[in-house]
Amino acid sequence: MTTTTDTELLKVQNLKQYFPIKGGVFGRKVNDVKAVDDISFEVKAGETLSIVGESGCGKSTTGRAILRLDEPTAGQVEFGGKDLLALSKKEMRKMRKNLQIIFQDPYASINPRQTVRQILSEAMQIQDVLPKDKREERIKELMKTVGLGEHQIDRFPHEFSGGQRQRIGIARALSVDPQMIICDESVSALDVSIQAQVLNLLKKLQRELDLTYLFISHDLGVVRHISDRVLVMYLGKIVEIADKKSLFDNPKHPYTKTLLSAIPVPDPTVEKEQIILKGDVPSPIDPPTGCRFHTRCPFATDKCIQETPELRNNGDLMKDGHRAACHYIEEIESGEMQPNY
Amino acid sequence: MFIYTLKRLLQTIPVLIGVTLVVFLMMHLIPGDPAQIMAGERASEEQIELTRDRLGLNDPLPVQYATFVGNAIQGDLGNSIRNGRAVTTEIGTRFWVTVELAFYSTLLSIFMGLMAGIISATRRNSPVDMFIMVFALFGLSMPNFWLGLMLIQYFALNIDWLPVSGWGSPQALILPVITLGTAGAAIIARMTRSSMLEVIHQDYIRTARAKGVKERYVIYKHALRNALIPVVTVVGLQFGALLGGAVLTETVFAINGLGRLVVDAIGQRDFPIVQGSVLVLALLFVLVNFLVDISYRFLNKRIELD
Amino acid sequence: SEPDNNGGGDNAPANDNNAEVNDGNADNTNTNNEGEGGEASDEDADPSNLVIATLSDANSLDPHGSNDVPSSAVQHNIFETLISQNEEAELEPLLATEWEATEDNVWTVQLREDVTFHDGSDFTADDVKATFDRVLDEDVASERAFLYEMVEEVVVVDDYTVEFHTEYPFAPFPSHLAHTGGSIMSAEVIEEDYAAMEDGGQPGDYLNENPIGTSFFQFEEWSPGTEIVLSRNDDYWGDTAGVEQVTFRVSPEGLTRIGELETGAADIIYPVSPSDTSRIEETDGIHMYEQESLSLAYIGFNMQKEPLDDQQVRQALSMAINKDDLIEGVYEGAATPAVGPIGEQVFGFSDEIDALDYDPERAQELLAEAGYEDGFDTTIWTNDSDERIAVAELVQAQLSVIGVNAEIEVLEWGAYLDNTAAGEHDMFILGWVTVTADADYGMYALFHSEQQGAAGNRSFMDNAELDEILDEARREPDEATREDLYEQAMEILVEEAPMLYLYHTDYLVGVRDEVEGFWKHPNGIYQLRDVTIEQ
Amino acid sequence: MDNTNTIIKVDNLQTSFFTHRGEVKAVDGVHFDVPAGKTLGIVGESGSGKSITSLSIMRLIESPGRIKGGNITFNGEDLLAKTEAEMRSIRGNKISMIFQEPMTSLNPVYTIGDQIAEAYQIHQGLSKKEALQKSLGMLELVGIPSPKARLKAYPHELSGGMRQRAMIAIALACNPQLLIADEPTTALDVTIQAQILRLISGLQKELGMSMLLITHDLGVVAETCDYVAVMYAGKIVEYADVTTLFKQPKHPYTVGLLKSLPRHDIDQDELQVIKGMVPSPDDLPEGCRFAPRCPFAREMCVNSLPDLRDQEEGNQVRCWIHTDEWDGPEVNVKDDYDYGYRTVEGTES
Amino acid sequence: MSETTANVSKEEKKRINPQIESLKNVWRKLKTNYLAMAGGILIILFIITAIVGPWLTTLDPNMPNVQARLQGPSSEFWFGTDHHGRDIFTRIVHGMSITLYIGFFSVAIGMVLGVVLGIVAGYYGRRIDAVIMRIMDVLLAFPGILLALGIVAVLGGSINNVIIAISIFSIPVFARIVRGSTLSVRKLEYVDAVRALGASDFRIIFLHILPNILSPIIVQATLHIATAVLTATGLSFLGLGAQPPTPEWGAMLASGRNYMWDHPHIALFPGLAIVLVVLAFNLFGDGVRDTLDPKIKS
Ligand SMILES: Nc1ncnc2c1ncn2[C@@H]1O[C@H](COP(=O)(O)OP(=O)(O)OP(=O)(O)O)[C@@H](O)[C@H]1O
Ligand SMILES: Nc1ncnc2c1ncn2[C@@H]1O[C@H](COP(=O)(O)OP(=O)(O)OP(=O)(O)O)[C@@H](O)[C@H]1O
Ligand SMILES: [Mg+2]
Ligand SMILES: [Mg+2]
Ligand code: NI
Repeated sequence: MTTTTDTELLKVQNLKQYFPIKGGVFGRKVNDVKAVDDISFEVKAGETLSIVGESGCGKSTTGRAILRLDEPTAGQVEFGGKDLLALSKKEMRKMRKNLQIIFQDPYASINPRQTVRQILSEAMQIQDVLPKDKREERIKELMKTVGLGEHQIDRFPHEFSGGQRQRIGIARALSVDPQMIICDESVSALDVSIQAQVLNLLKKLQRELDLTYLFISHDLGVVRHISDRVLVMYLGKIVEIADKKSLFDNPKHPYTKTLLSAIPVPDPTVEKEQIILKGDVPSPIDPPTGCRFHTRCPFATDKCIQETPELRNNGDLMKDGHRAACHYIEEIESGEMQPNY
Repeated sequence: MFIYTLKRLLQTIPVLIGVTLVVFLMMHLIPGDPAQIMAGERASEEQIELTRDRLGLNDPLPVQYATFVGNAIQGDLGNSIRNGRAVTTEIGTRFWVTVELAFYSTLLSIFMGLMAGIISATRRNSPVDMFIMVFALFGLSMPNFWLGLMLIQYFALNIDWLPVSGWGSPQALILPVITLGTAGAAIIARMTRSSMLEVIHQDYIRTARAKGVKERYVIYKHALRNALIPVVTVVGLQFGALLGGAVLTETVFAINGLGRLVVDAIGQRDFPIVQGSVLVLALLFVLVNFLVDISYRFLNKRIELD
Repeated sequence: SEPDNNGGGDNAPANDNNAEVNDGNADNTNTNNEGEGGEASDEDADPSNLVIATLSDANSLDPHGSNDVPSSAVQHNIFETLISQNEEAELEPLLATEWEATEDNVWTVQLREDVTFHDGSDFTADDVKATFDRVLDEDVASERAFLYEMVEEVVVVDDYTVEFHTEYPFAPFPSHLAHTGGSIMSAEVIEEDYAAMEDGGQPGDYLNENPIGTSFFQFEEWSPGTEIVLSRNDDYWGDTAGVEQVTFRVSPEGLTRIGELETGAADIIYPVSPSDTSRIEETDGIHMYEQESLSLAYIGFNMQKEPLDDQQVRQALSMAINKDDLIEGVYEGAATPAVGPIGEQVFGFSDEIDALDYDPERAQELLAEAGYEDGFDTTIWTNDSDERIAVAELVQAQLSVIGVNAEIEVLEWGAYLDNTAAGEHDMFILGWVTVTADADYGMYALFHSEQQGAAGNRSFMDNAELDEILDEARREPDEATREDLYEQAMEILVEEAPMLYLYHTDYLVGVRDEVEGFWKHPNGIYQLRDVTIEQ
Repeated sequence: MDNTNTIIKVDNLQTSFFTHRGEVKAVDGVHFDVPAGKTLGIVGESGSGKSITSLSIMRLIESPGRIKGGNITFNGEDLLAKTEAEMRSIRGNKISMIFQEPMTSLNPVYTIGDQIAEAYQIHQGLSKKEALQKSLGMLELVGIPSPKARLKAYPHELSGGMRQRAMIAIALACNPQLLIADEPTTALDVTIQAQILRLISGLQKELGMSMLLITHDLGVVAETCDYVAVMYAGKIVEYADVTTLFKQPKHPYTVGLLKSLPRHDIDQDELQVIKGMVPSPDDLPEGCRFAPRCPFAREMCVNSLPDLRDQEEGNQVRCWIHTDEWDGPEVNVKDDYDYGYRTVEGTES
Repeated sequence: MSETTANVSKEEKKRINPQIESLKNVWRKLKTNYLAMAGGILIILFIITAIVGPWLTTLDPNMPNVQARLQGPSSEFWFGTDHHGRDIFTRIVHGMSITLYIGFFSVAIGMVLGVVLGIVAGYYGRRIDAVIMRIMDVLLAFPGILLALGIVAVLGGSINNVIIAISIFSIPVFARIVRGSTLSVRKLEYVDAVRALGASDFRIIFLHILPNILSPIIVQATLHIATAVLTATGLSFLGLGAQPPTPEWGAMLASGRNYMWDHPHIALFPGLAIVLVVLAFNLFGDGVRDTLDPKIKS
């Protein structure tokens, strides 16, 4: 278990990220992709918060907005008490030392024309960590930490396997001694055997360096393994947030339930009840009104079409800190409402 | 689509202003006095002064430019200094001649370039591929006048199939079009080749093969249309370049086109002709690039224009 | 017959550029051309239509609206002048029957009475007056006004008699009347043109579309940049033209014109590059027509710049050049070495003058005397004419023998004229055509101190004695005295060497064998009246 | 395993790529059958040769690759002996394939309708109009909403799930006897994946097809397949019916694979990992290819390659442990995996 | 003992300069590409010829010889003589350096500027992109001859100025290509990754984007050399560029124009020389591109 303290390291409030769709005569904005639409959550120092949800629901966008890789449309991002969005470009560059990211694709996220040494020393040079003469030492140390051999230090990315590349990405993120790392689908592209290696490594690093992770994934197996708390997104909104156990054992939002049931179980003898959704994910350009899940939800009513549900906690049914955005948590729980497939 | 067209048209305005402004300044910057040229060399100072006045060359530059733009908007591009004819008349027929020449040449470049590029790509690293690519480099390095004169010598004089020069009849078109189109064909061949090589390894080509599609259709139906997309950009640029590059071809084949007009006019410091032609050429250039963008969309519906 | 200030050598601006470039067009001998002369086909030859393929289009059909050869060549076939020149450059009557200087300042001209314009109106003294009033009108700003600047008034004595009152006695006046600039237009047309000007048009707007003259051809159609078509004037007062139609077609590339001649797409081509003459001669069915010209090719010295301000240096440079080599190397021998600024057909030429002949040793001595025994560095300017570049290269090589290091600089035509007029050059290569075939035209503009700069005197010659002689010679009515004066002038000019007189080129015209009766005047104008095409 | 009613039989298939650095044995002696009407899953890590195997069956290996040896018998006919024209009439007709990437496997410049119709036009000689009509039916069958409108849609106008369904429609257009699905759902969300898998299974039953399902997701295998072949470095290491494979895996690699899966249904503190990495196909170990990573590996594993040997119920495994020659202590691979001992130093690099 | 130190220092060197290592890698890959090597060897031969060639030829490249005009190829004049009787072979050898100089530098300068503008436009997008690309449009739509005249007027007509003129023509071509590539590369995750590390825009553009879009740049650059040499010729009549009698190949080619039919060798040999240079650069450029491409593993 990782130690969890109660200090909030990252606090996201009312974060919105709209991507303009240009059009019209003067390139005016005609519409928005509402990729992230008003979400709030916080991450405590030393914990792992996972964000799950279908492709395109805004997970990466949330991560990128926090890092200001895209400038968010609205909202606040406080990191270690500082409002990141208020920082100048230059201050932000400094700040990045504390907040790192590991990307999904180990092939696309490393410049194919740099050797490991160049990658790591560049990172340290940018943030000016350590005096120059100490960096060499540090690079070797980092290589060891992520499980790469010293002899590989002058190799190019294409000379590594996917898993090893992902380790380079991790080493790069670690090279500047960050407090927090955003892992955007950092293991999704890896083979199972390699994935296990990387997940173990991430956990070990967290223990040793007291790191905080914001872990973005759509693989619930992985998420269950690594997280302390889990946040479920659907179409730019948070639909449920809870500690890991509550979420997996006691999901409250219909979408979360579907998601959990859809994961194939590597055991042919288990006959599980799969909830198959109708339809595809709607477009974030014109998201459905009210509850955004209503177009696919087997429980949807007119109320769902009209009213946007708030994230709420029903103390009777849910543990502290477990909140879900559904009008009918109670009704579904009690069986009063039946799914309508 | 309509909005997009409108937007593109509006975008041309800064380009047109930029082009005319630069041309305007350049013409005034370089040595050579149109009044002197018009009044004749033996003219007296007063006479030149008078001419300058009449041509409005004594006005401050901004006023002259504003006058030019103001008239241009009303479709009046002024009169040639050299022969006093309206610039619009002077440009008129010549413009279409050059456009026609450039158009057919572009067609030819596209046709030859595509064929060569496809053959090269499908037989990558074979002797045929090498031959075509070396041949393309020849095409690229061959000056227009060289090729043009050689063609005349052979086709018009030695075997007497085609007329030496002129414009209008389909036969007269052949040699100039080949002359002008060759370099473009070479570039397009190279572009097509690399573009095809990229496309040919795409997943959807494999899909087509897995469907049992004949190889010929795989290449021409599935691969080519995708490979065309980057080629189209080059075609657009090429067409623009042809408009400007037609001078030598027009000279060799005694074709009375805009290219020759502009170059002559620059030599004679015929400001109105130069400004007018450049304006028209710039307009055409922008139009062609607009068409290129449209054809992108036609080729690949995925590309959103806005 | 028409004089004109020609592109060939004259540094007249604008269009001349083109004319210029090709006039000398190239260089080249066909020494090792293995007589692979083919046969010219004549499939396209139409006996009623004479096609002349030329380098450039006319600028204007208004005889007052331009001053270039391509324009004159066409104008000459539509309009007639009062006086004409024959093949030997002698003056002959045309619209005038007689002319004489009735007073010091008055030339009286008798007109032909049976002449009508193409529009049917009669030709009278009023038309003559209207024509000359117009060319001198400042509003019209004719490029040819300089030809008649000495005319103060044109007086109509009766329907067929006019008097030209000049500011000072001007002896060469009849030869100026023979210039195409003196083409007679109908007074009505001139009036129409003025009317068009009133309406905001340019001078010549109307005239260009309605060039109505009296000559043996009349205007049919002009597609600018492509061709001008004239048709036979069947009501001509004299012998009518031999062909029904003549087309002046623009064909800017030399080799293409030859192709057109070979295939019969053209009957006459001009100019022909010297390098191609042998090809034409070896091909059956076509031949060369060569005609000495009134042109001069020269290398001007900037007499205001060191060391070219030193007469000995200029003489040295002149003597360092082997003109025969130049003519052979650049012109395939189709030119005559020049002694002074004018050739032997020009009135005022004297063969008594000793030329500065090729003598590199003497040249070296002269340089040493002038204090440049080690030579010096200088530049030779030229515009982009193959011929002139070739000249520059050869001259550069020959100068290097006497230790003079000349860098060649090619300038664009407009800039070239501007910069040479401003005197920024050291040496420059240019040409001049004495279109009137009178020494006055050939010397006054080039060497009179008042003509410095753009007017023609680009070597900035400033010699009081010469000025006086030239001034006197143009007023002197007596021909013999004039000849004496010009001999003196030439002596000074050779001695002073303001320029290195290179050579007088021949016109090189390619003609199909079917064409008969064609000749070209030394001033560069095609004579087409008697041309017929055999079938 | 030699079922009489096998639809396709792959025997000792060898496919190599001849690069300028030498031969890359991507598939090296693969052997399996697909029983008629059943689904065979092929699992294995990335690069183990799954796709190349399936492309070899389709005879779609491109230069510099070449099928070096072996037999592929489809319905009793030797596919490798067929001419290219004969193969074309089989492809998309009797054997169809669904590819991994729905995003890139559809031609972006043609409509979905055109692309489905093409299969009908080629194999059934239908006119464009008839073909489109049939395509419409196909789109309905794969459950695309408002199929009529989608017929005229371009691939980019569809979501990933719809695109994959379109791919399936193309593959199923001519009622193939064998469907090869190469990672048909890897690029999709779990919810969409569930939809697609259910769809394929349903259609398989309905149309009576056999299927070769390639994936590296063991969960998918467990839910859809009847038989499973596990590939490792170009070779099949284990072949078994699905229940046996998950209950009683015999090959250490299969076990390692199963153990390294993070489970969403239970908590694990640390995942089991297979040490080291998949050997590069151009530099394969001499002996058992898994030896360098195998916790049980002994001298003999490093030195010589075991055969694929029959086990009970037609299952097969390629491991010395399950042979009489095994010279080590007796091991129960599944249970002892964690405590595996290593007699040979692994070459981790 | 000494052996170990030697080893260490070797290792040390490797560490200190990984770039050299990577260059060596490039070289190793390049060596196996025969066509590229052929191109490279040709280029080296050209350069050697440009340097020592003039010392080896016996004839004067510029001295006219009226007696020897217009001769065809022979044992005395390998490539024949031109209209001044100058030996064409000698002139080609002497002109090698100037032609290479013009071709290389005009492309290099145009490429550098075009690449910078293109990357900046593609990377920053929006306004900056619009402004830069509209300026490029202006340049493309603008008659080159006028620009050349302007340059002569302002700067004079030296060889370096013709290089400037051609460079300016080349800018929009490169800018367009580079912009397109930049747009696609800028979206890649590794760009975001270095940005997330706090890298400045400058570093991202030049250290991370540029190396990954070299391929189209190289192709365009090698093709463009031909255009540059021919353009230089086209401008020489404006007084821009090598002045006669400099044996610049393009000028030699152009001077053969009047003799095309009867003495084609005058234009032919300089033309072939240009083709050969272009060919060499293309072969070499293609090889370098393949070598630098991480997708093509050695
Ligand atoms: N730069 C952008 N411009 C316009 N739309 C964007 C942009 N970036 C993302 N989007 C849109 O925002 C939405 C959310 O994208 P995001 O990448 O955050 O999804 P995700 O949850 O990370 O999905 P995945 O699991 O596929 O990574 C998508 O609909 C996407 O199309
Ligand atoms: N064109 C090629 N040239 C050289 N080697 C190749 C080529 N194509 C594939 N290979 C090699 O063949 C091996 C097998 O590839 P294959 O695509 O079958 O793997 P896979 O099991 O399908 O992997 P994945 O799960 O990633 O799809 C790989 O190691 C690959 O390196
Ligand atoms: Mg994402
Ligand atoms: Mg695969
Ligand atoms: Ni824990």
